[in-house]
Amino acid sequence: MKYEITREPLDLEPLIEAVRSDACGAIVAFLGVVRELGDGDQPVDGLSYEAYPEMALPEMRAIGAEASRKFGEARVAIVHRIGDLRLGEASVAVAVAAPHRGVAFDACEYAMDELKARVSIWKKEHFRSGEARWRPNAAPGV
Amino acid sequence: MKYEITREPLDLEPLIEAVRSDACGAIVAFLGVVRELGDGDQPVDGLSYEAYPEMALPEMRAIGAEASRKFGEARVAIVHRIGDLRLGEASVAVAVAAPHRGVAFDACEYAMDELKARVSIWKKEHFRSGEARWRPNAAPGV
Amino acid sequence: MRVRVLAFARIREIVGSAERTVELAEGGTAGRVWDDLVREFPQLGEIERSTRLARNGALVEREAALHDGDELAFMPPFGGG
Amino acid sequence: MRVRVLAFARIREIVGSAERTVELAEGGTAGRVWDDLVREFPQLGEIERSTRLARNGALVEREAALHDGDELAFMPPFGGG
Repeated sequence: MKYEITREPLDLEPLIEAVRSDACGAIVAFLGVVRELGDGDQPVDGLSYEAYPEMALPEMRAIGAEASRKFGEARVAIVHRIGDLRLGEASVAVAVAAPHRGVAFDACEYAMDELKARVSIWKKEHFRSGEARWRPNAAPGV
Repeated sequence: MKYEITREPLDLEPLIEAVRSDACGAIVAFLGVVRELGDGDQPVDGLSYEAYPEMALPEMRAIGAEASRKFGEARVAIVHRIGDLRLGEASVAVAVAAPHRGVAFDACEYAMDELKARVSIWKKEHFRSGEARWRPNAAPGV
Repeated sequence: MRVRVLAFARIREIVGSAERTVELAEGGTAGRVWDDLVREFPQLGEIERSTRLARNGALVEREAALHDGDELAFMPPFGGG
Repeated sequence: MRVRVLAFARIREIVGSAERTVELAEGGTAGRVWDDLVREFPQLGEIERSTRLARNGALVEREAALHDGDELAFMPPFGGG
């Protein structure tokens, strides 16, 4: 439906518009947001994201198509932001529309799990202390 | 955080603003939307919702508090629209913020399941044929 | 004593109004008010089994005692969401 | 033959640039290019086990053969989301 890697702040509305249809009674949206305590539990000022878009975008599309196939009729949109993000800003937005809510929740969660495992995007944590560190995602199931 | 029954069109943004916090890295939002084929698989023109707000609102708050307790630190907002809704319009919006996404998805799905089972709101389906019918929610697990 | 009776959705449509005030003798129960209503609107009999009763905003059984000024609601199965 | 080499995240920082072009003999593999890079930047040795290789946008093993004009990417574990 809509797959993008962008340097601009994320907006959920256009994603929801991209997935909605008369057949869909449920829309589930996910926003990943920069939080104060990063994965490492050291106070974070911001994050920076870097992507290999030529590889990341096709993978995002593949994940959306899989989610659609696995969770019948789900319509999926995924946008990831790159560049420097401050506390509270959204790094990723996923929207899923489906006839029923169970399917929409499952497809949205699936898309996020797969995105973290398979999409060629990297995150650097900038700590309040001034230090910085590349932070890989935890292995699936951890 | 924010619990309302309203006759106005629903907007996700203020709900997301109501639940976000520096400690939360994940926001999950749900929109229930009027779809063409209602639960009864007859083409629907629109729905009308009716509430007993003095009973529904405290129950919505209770569900939010339970979700927060069960799924550690989740912040929950629930708004339900009543009155006449056309195809594509949203009847209910739920937003959940939590430190991690698993918790946010679980809390949002929990809130919707409980809302359907416990909140004193009723829905009438208006079919394209001109007929209309009050439509109860399916029993949990059906 | 006087009790305010609220009817919702299908029940409201059968009864023809969302709200009425009823007089009943001390010691009256929620079930008693419902039975009177079914007598007046026999069509309610069809949905009796699925109807829920609430007194002052909390679900109660038919046996629940009423007091002057109580608000009693008759509710079909919920359909929110 | 000539191959375009892309380095990301920590690898990019160690190498000091996001992109370079390398010359290598016919029959060269992805692993061969990586080994040359580790020789030039020994710090890469620490993260060798977790580094993934992609040829023209698809993950490949070290043994993958390269062809003139290929794009070869060296990638640390992903951190998107």
